[in-house]
Order: sequence, then C-alpha cells, then structure tokens
Amino acid sequence: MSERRLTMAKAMVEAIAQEMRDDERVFVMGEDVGPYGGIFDSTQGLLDEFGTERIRDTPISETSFIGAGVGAAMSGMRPIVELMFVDFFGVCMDAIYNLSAKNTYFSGGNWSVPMVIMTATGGGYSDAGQHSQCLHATFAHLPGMKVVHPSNAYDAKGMMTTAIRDDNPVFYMFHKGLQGLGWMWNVPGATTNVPKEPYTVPFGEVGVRREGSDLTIVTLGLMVHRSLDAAKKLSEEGIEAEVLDLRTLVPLDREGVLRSVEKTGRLLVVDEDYKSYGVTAEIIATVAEAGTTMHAPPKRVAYPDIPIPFSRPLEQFALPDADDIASAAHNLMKGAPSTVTA
Amino acid sequence: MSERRLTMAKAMVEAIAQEMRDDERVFVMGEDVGPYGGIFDSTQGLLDEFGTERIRDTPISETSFIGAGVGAAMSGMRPIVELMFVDFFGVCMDAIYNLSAKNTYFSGGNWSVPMVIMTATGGGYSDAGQHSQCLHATFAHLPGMKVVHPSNAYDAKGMMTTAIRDDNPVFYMFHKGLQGLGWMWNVPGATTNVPKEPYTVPFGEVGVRREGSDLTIVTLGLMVHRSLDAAKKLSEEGIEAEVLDLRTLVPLDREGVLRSVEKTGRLLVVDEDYKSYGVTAEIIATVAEAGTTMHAPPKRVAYPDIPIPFSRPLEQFALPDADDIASAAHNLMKGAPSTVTA
Amino acid sequence: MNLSEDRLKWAYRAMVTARIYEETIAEIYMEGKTPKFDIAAGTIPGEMHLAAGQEPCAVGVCAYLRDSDAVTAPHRPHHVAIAKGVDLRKMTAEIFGKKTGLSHGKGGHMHLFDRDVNFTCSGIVAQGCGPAVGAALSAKMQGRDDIAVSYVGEGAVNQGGFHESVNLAALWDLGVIFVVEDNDWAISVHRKDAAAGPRIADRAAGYGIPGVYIEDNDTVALLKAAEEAVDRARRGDGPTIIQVETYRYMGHFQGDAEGYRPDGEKEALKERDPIPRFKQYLVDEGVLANGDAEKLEAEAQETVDDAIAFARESEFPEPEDALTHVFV
Amino acid sequence: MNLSEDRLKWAYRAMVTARIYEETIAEIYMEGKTPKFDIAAGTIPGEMHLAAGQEPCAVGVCAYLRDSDAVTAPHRPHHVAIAKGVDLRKMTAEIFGKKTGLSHGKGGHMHLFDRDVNFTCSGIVAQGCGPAVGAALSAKMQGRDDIAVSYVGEGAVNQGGFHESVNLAALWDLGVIFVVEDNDWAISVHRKDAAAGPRIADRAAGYGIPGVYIEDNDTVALLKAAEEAVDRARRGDGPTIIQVETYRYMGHFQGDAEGYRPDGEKEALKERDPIPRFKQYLVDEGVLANGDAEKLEAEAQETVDDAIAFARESEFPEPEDALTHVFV
Ligand SMILES: Cc1ncc(C[n+]2csc(CCOP(=O)(O)OP(=O)(O)O)c2C)c(N)n1
Ligand SMILES: Cc1ncc(C[n+]2csc(CCOP(=O)(O)OP(=O)(O)O)c2C)c(N)n1
Ligand SMILES: [Mg+2]
Ligand SMILES: [Mg+2]
Repeated sequence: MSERRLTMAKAMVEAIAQEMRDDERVFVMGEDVGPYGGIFDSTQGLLDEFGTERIRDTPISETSFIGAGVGAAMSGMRPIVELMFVDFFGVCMDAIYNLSAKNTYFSGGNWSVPMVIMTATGGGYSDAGQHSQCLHATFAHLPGMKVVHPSNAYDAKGMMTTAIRDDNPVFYMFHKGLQGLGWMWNVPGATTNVPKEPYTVPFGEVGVRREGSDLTIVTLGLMVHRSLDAAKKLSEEGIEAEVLDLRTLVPLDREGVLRSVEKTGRLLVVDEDYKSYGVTAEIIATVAEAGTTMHAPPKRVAYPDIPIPFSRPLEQFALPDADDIASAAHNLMKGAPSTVTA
Repeated sequence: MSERRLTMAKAMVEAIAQEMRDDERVFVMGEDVGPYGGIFDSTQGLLDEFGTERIRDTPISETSFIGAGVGAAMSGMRPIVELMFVDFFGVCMDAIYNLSAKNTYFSGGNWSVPMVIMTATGGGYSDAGQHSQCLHATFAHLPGMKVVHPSNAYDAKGMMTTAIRDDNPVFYMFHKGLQGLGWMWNVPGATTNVPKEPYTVPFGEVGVRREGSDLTIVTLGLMVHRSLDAAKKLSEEGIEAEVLDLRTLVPLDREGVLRSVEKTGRLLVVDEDYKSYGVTAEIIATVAEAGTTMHAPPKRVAYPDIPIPFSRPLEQFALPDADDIASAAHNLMKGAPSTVTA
Repeated sequence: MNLSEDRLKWAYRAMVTARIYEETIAEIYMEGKTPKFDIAAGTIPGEMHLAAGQEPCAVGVCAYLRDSDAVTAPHRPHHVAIAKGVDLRKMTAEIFGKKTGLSHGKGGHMHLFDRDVNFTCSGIVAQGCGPAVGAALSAKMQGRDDIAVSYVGEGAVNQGGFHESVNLAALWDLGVIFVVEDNDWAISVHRKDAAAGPRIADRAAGYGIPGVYIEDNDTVALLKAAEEAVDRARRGDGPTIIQVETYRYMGHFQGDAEGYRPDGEKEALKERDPIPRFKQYLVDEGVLANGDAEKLEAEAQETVDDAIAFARESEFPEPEDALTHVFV
Repeated sequence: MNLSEDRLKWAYRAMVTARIYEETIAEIYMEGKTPKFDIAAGTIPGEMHLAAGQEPCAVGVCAYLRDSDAVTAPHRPHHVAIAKGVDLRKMTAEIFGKKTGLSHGKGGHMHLFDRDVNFTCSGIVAQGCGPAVGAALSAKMQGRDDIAVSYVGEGAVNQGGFHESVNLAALWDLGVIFVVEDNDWAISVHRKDAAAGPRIADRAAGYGIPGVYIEDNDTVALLKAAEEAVDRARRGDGPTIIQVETYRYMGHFQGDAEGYRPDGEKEALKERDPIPRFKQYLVDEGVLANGDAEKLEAEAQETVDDAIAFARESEFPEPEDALTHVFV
C-alpha cells in the first residue's frame, strides 16, 4: 500500500492522465484547461504530457463544446469536458440534460455517450451568488446521467477512473474547498493516501466515514468533513454519530442509508446545496417511505433558500458548519419521537 | 357570481388582457405569441387588442429575450415572457435563475424584477423526451423566484393576476392537458367558472380539492385531477382521501400540508415530474421533519427516473394515472405503520 | 459538376421517396384523429413536422456523404434521414412507436437515431450543431476524413448555439457543413421578423468561412455548392454555411391552421416544385431517358409502401420496456 | 468632435480615478492575504478582476450617457461603474462587503447594482447583453430616448447570448451599444484561439449594423466613434458594435500568475498607456493648461481616498441579514 498523500486535484489529474495513457480516445476539453491547467487545478500538467490536441482550450462557448463532447462521445471518443463552475450550467444545460443524458435512451440503447462532464462546486470564499453554488439536486433530479461527488482524494481518483470507463455520461462534481488549491483554505481531510496504480471506486455505494450508534449523518462533498468535525465534538459529549458520505447521487445507495438509520434510529441530513427540493429531502423521504423505526423525527441542515451573499459574515452565517450540524444533532437527540399508531 | 365557464387558456388570457388594460407597463414577449396566439393558446386574441408593440413575437433566442425581460422589468416595465415548452429551459436557464431570480438580492432589495415567465409543461400525448417534461423541482429548488402551477381555470386567472402584480419574478407553469386546447384530450375538471372581474389567488396556500379523513393526497397540476379520479374510486370502497392542490411550490404551504396529514395520518404524494430529488420528496420530508403522527409510512407516486419515451404504451405505462394512485393509496391503507420508539 | 449519372438518379429517387413519404405520413397521421383532431390519438400520435418541398436540401448535400459521415437533424428530419440512408423500415416503425423501430419506440419522429449511418436528431432548435462539431472533431482526432453536416432551419440561426458552433468549427478547421433550410418560417414567425441583416449566409464572413446562398430551392445549384463544401470539409479546410431558399409545403406541424401565412403563398411555391424541375433537368441532360423516371418513382413508392407495411405489422413494445436503456 | 472641454476634462478625471481605484484596490486586496495568499481572507475576499489599462473603453462611451441610460457590465466592472457615475463610496463599501454598500454586501465586486444611474452587472459571461436589450426596449416602449450599453470582453463574443442579443437589438432597431473590450485575453485563452475569422466588429455586418474597430486603446478615436453610435441609438436607428483594442495591465484576477502571457507583453503594453497619451492630447489641444491636470488628478485621488475611507469605516451587515431581500 503506497503512502503517497495527494490533494484531490492531483488525484483527479492522475486518474485522467493514466486513462489517457491507456486509451487514445480519452481527451479533455474546456476553458483554461491547457496552459492554465484548470482554474481549480483539475488539469494541471496534462498539457505538457498530452499536447494541445488532447488537452483542448475552448472559447467561452459551453453550449457548443459540451454539445461537441456529446458528438465526439458518439463518434468513438471518450471526452472529458470541463464546465468551469457548476453555476454556469444555465448557458449550456440543454447539451447536458437533453443531449448527453438522453441520447442513449433516444437511441434505444444502440448508442452510448461515454462522456465525463467535470465541474467545480461550492462556496465559502466570498465568490458571491453566481460562483459559489453546489446545485447537487439540480443535476440529480434529471434522468440519464450519473451524478457523482467525491469528498477526498482517494475517491476522487477512483471515481474519476470509474467515470472515464463508464459508457454513460457522468456528471463529476468536485468542491473547490477540497481540491487542495494553493490559494485558498483547504479541508485537510480531503488530502489522503492515493495508490499510484489505477483503481476504481464503484458508483452507488455510500462510504461510511465514521461508525456510530446514536445517529446517522448523511451528507456529501465538503459537508462530509464538517460533519466529521461535528461528530468529533458530539463524541466528546458521548454522542456517537455515524457519518455516511453519499459519494454518488445517481445511482443513490438507498440501502446503505437505510442500513445505518435502522441501526441508529436517528437521521440528520447535511447538504451545502439549497435546502428545499434538494438532496436532504430525498434522503429523508427514502427513510420515511421505508418505514424505518425512528427515535425522533429526522432533521436537515442545508443552505437556506437564498441566493449566496458576498459579504463574509453573511455567507458564513448561511453556510452550514460543524456547529450547526452539532446543534442539529443535539436537537435530534433531545427531540420527542413522532408517534406512529396503527 | 358569474356562471361563465372558461378553459384554463382563456382564463389566463383574460387575466393578461385585464392587467394590460389597466397597466401600460405590462406586455408579452415570446415565440409565436402574436398571430399564432401561443402554441398552447396562452396569448389567443391578445394581438388583436394590443398590437405588435405589446404582444411581441421573438426570434428563437430565449437567452436574449428572457434576459431582455429582466432588463425591461428593471427599467419600468412588467413583462410576461413565454418559454414555449419548459423543456427548453436548458438554452436559457442562466437568464432565469441567475438574472431574474437573483438580481433583487444582488441589489440588496433596491431593485425589483417584476416579471412573469410562463411556460407549458407535461406529457401524455406522445411528444417524446424533449417536449413532455414537468421539471417542477428544477425550478422550485433554486432560490429567488416564485414557482406556481395552477390546476384549473379559476386559479389560472387569479394566479396570473397575482403573478403580474407581484414585484418578484414568477415562474408560471401551466400543463398542456389542462389548457382546454382544441386539438388534444383535456381534463374536464380544469374548465371552471371564472368571474369576469379581475381577482387574485394568493400564493402559498394549498387548495383543498376534496376533504377526507383516511389519507391525504398532496399533488399539483394535472395530477390533481388524476388524484380526484382516484379519490372517487377509493370512496366507492369506503376510503376517503383528502386531496390537496399545492398550487404554488415557492412559496410552499407547509402548514397546509401538515394540517391535513395531522388529521388523516396518512400521506401519499403524487407528481408528474421525475421522482427522485423532486416535489414528492420535499413534501414527505416536510411531514417527516415535523414529526407528525402517522399510521403508515408515506408513499409517493411520480414519474420514474427515465427520459420520457415516445411510444404510447411506454409513455402511458410511465405516467402516473388514477389507478396507480388508487393502488398506492390501497397499499398505504394496508401498510404496517412504522414504529417510532423513544 | 462531377456527378455521376448514378448519383443524379439516386438524388431523384431520394427526393421522390421523401416526397411520397411525407405525403403518406400526412395521411396516416390523420388516422384515428378524425372526426375530432386529437394529437395524442391515432396511428402516429405526437407532433409531426413534415418536409415536403425541402427535398433539395436533403439530397443536395447528402449526395456526397458516406455512412461514416455524421448528420445531425432537427425536429423536421425525415427527408434528411432518407437522403442519409437511414433504414426506412426501422425509421417508420420508430415513428409509429413500434418495437422494431430504430429505438424500439423510445425516440419517435423527433429523435431518430441510426448508428449504422451516423444519423441523430434533436428536437431542441440548433442543438444538433454542437454534436456535429464533435463528430467532425472526432474524425479529425482519429485521422479519418469523415465530415459532419448539421441541418438547421432559418429560425434556428438566431439561437446562440448555432453561432458558438460555427465559430468553434471555423476556429478548429473542422469539417462541418451547416445547412440552413430557409423555408421562410419558424412556426408562425417569418425570417424577416426574426433575423436581422442581410442573408444568413453572409454571417459566415464574420467567422472567415464561406457562406453560400442557394436561390429558389435549386437542386442542381445546391449539388454544385455542396460538392465544394464537402471537399473543403474533407480536406480539413474547415466549415461552410449553406443557406438554401427552400419551400415548406405543409404546416409547421400537421394540424397547423397556418393562419399566419399570406394567401396564395403556398400555391405560388407549389408552382416552383423542385422535384419536377429537377426531373426536367435530368431529362434535358439526358440522365433520365425513356422510362427511367417512372422506374425510379415506382421504386420510391415501393420503398415507402414496404416501410409503412413493416411499421404497421410490427408490434408495440411492452409497457415495462419504458424502464430500459436509460443507462447502458 | 463635438466634445466640450468639460466633457474631456471629465473623461480625464474619470480615467485617472479608475486607474487609481484599481491600483488601490489591488493593494488593499492583498491585506490579510499575506504571507500565504488565501482568496477567502483579507479586507476584500473573493475573486477580484481589475481593469487598469481599459479606462478608454469606460469613458469613451459613458461620456455620452445620462443617468437614465442603462449600462450592463461583466465581471470586470469598476472602470465602467466609475465612468457611469456609480456612487463610489457605496460601491467600495459593497466591494468590502459592508452594510453601507450598494447592496448591503449581498452583491460584491461582480454584482454592482446602482439604481440611481441604471448600472447592473452579471458575473456570467455575456449575460448582460439580454438585459441591455430589455432596457433599450423598455425605453422605446415608454417613449424615452434613453439607450443601453452592454460591455463584454472579447472572449464573451463567443457566447451565444451575445449573438442572440445583437440580432434582437438589430431586428427591433433598439438603442443598444455593444462595447467589446478586446484585451486579447479571456483568462488564459487568447482571442486568436477563441474567435475565428476577422475582427469581431466585422460580425456586425452579418446583422446589418455598424461595427467599429478602435485601434491601440485610443481614447480620442473611441470618443468620436461612440458619439456616432450613441446618436444613432438615441435616434432609434439601432445598435452598434464597437470593438476596442485595449490593454489588461493586471492578471485576469488578482493572484493570477499569468504564466500564459508571453514575456514582455505587459511591459510593451504599458509603454502605450492610454492615460498619459490622452493627457498629452488634451495638453496639445489646449484643454489642459497650467495645473489643470494636477488638479484633476488630485480630485481623483481624493475621491478614491474618500471612498476607501468610507468603506473601511463602515460596519459589516448583521449575519442574519443574509436572509432578507430574496423577495421584495
Ligand atoms: C430552443 C427551442 N426553442 C423553441 C423551440 C420550438 N420550436 C420548434 S421548431 C420551431 C421553429 C423552427 O423554425 P426553423 O428553425 O426555421 O425550422 P423549420 O420548422 O422551419 O424547419 C420552434 C420555435 C424548440 N424546439 N427549441
Ligand atoms: C458563461 C461563462 N463561462 C465562463 C465563465 C468564467 N469566466 C469568467 S471571466 C472569463 C473570461 C472572460 O474573458 P473576456 O470576455 O475577454 O473578458 P476579460 O476577462 O478579458 O475582461 C471566463 C471564462 C463565466 N463567468 N461565464
Ligand atoms: Mg424555417
Ligand atoms: Mg478579454
């Protein structure tokens, strides 16, 4: 077992490079993926090894170059296309959800669209309302594409490899705060040991990041780390939280969630995406539908239903943090159970 | 009280016409809204009365003309802009969610965006995967815009009037099967008495379409009618369903939902939009979080997580109908309650 | 023009096939929709956009294409599909929603996908442009001289994605031909009320690429222009925009009352029907001699009849099949 | 040129103000970001796109605007905001995230909104174009001769929304001026690797509208061209595209290592600094006489100092204020 510690960005890049070496059909397209190496380091160094044919800087034409990704994927290539910030989906969503995600179905399964769309998510650095969103649910709600979101370098590499090898379109979201960027705060837990050799991390399996018996915290991305911080605090007070990292939203490991909640009897869902009509609701609904025995009503901690403000105190107030999570967990532990009668 | 029965399309048009007569700032923009009168009759007859300046046919340039709506709304006008099918949001979502919905917040409340975006939703007539979607949750998930969806002519008129008078952007969704179009099947219940004089229907209040004591069916749009059909069948078997029409997704009348579920103790949520990460989950989560006493785990009936197929048997299979709803209700009545222990 | 007689005959037969096809589909479309029209009912439910009158656009460019060249078509795809060689039996079965269809009934008339001849559709205006760029890029990266043709209506050129794609193809010298089928109308909105400036083909200059305008739905003129554009594309010299003045003989979709159309417009256009004009040209050039035309026309009729019969006889898919093919 | 001395002096002062402003912000931006740069830290967190070198674009067009004319700016908005007369105290407070800011700290540097002078921003490339069309439409419908100016970078013209908006404005003869600030770079991607064809201004011909190219960041030439474009717009004769060859003296954002930039490029551009050149012109023309320049420069410095002091002294909003102003 190698002891190399890599940032999430380096782990992603390594997966891309290894697959590119192995498979001539894989190439990368997007804004500033060439000499710049990706605004969030997702393509650092690739240009030097693979050249401008396979690491293609594009004009600011997301509709066209994501559409081109679809066309290339259906003509024998395996493109990785970067949408610089997920917030920009509004200028190119048709190519994503009506082309990449549906063409396989429209072709009756005769044609696959082996394409990865990778994109940066998340806030917390005062980049304001058009550059800080997560939008997990926006993509997970729409059928035909896999939606994945690693929370650490090990997963980032393995899931990128899985994504590239998948014959379906994969929407690969990575949080800026986990990338290990040189120019902003980082979540140390995202930098992990990463084996040198290629490996895959399967889609549709939650990662149990911490075991616990008192409550289950279901979350993803950056919030995995905030939840682990909260769990640590809680543990000091004798409350043992189990922390599940969803890792993939489509496919969703409902069984994995149910298994844990059956054990703990308490559910807290944490998400950096907008609260209503989002991931938190889907997880709670899944558990509620299953009729799992609960000691208390489930709770959610998520980004409020407001655009993301610029000013630091405002943004920090709105962002879920370890304290918010711990305090919700406290309430959950105290919470009167809902009664269910026959 | 007038006894005029109007189709939903005529009711919408009447609201627009009355507001346009009253307020010079109101105008309509979109594709085929002029001589054609709107592909789904949403602007029938308006051109004759108001002329081409105020009923403006546009090129197929949704990004630009919805963006222009935002600019006009911020410069003293009150535009109503039509997006012909909601499915086309992919080419213009930025103007909708990053401009119309956020500019008020970005301006710190100094600037309002009094704009209605109206759009047709829904399937059931074999228009296949890019012309049959509902996408309720896609819009309701994103902050800053009101999202409304009348299920009948009375509400269609009143909610259109409310929308036009609202100083906030309102995303007004109408289902093609409710419009009373001359060229396809119609849901008769959508054609109702409509008062001649202008009136408003407030946002954020569920409509109780049928009272019942055994279970609550929460739904919206076309599915209100399918649910009422199911409720009728159920009633014949002695099961009395209460049917709630959400009417508006943002704001969401959580209290109205809770009130009913507290009474019935059983919840079924029905939606024509894709199932996962959608409206059904949000409603179930709302009730679960509240810790409402339940006799059985909640259930949902929604469009499966698949693109919409063309072929009639396939589409009809996938669409929720009265039988699906009734059968889910049966299961709900039989369903073992989930136990909740302290 | 370097066209073999075979190719010209092929073009004539394809045009006639497309015309017969559209007229036949128009009739069948009404089955089950009378006395009261219901778009959801009948042998073929859903929207139906037919292209009678636009046959030159289809054959004029597809005459030079191979199976490995890609074509992306919009919501009005039949004539192009026929010219590209899409399996007409399977295509018709698809349009009927049958299990034997190209996509087992999942796609329908606006989503015809035939992998054997690299044909795809999108019902969203101008959204075939990006994939065409991608197909051409793919060919280039794989060292193939295959090209891509993206068909759009004259209304679609006002959609941003068209411009992004023309620019991208021009920038990367990709072998894409953008064929603008200019039938004057985008549903009820006339070109003059939608596209500012001179001809759409003139927008090509802004990207430093050739823009060609074909007047009066002229098959022969288009064949000539297309040959050049295809050669340019195959050589790796980049894209071309070809705007074809063409005629829409039917409504935007079947059932369209066409109230927006000036009186007599359609009749005047029908006087200029491109098929008899092309036939006359072929006769004059000696390509069609005694009985040739009749033979090709009979073949066309037979092809259509056979496809329709196949579609009619085919079974519907099982309802539960709706759930398959979301992922592969 | 029909420019009063006052206007020329105004332009000089505005240019100097903008330059001092950007240099000052660049310094303040680093406060709290050393020794280790952290974009989230310091007096001004978040991305920071400065426009030193691009002042001609701002004053050249805004010289002719009134408060009731609309301007939509992109992610790099300060110089334009200053030329449009946005309240510099409130703007600076906004950039600092303070309660006294234009939007109480909700918008920040990429979302400057000042209703008093009809100034808005969007951080999404080319998404100010549609709103500018709407503002001009609004003016027309209300019988005002107000116009709208949409600023975009040369990278943004490859975004579909730009084309849709140029077309729409041209089609409806709306008073919109599209100012393309061509600083060669879109982050790290050069214009030549992004925009096919000849000059961007040449794309105007495809829409039947004037396209003007201003070489070498020339303030005087732009003032002349803009006067004509503004007149045309006010007369109701429609839009104009003005492409300005301009210079970006700083990184795309602060902290940008600019590894993609050829050696010496920035130094060469700095040799051609438009501010001293404009000053020289004003001196030569006798507009600036003994001490005038110094006076204007001192005023500029004072204005910036005052705004910065105001912003520094202002309070942060209350955290819970995050929840207000979602709806009105
Ligand atoms: C982005 C988008 N906007 C609107 C539509 C609805 N629509 C379908 S076809 C059409 C008109 C297209 O006109 P044109 O491009 O000229 O093609 P034609 O129908 O004449 O073949 C419109 C507006 C759509 N499918 N996609
Ligand atoms: C639709 C969209 N794509 C990408 C971006 C990211 N982005 C922000 S600025 C920029 C470069 C813009 O270049 P240009 O238009 O030349 O303006 P400049 O920065 O040179 O002023 C990019 C790619 C964005 N904000 N919006
Ligand atoms: Mg047309
Ligand atoms: Mg630039």
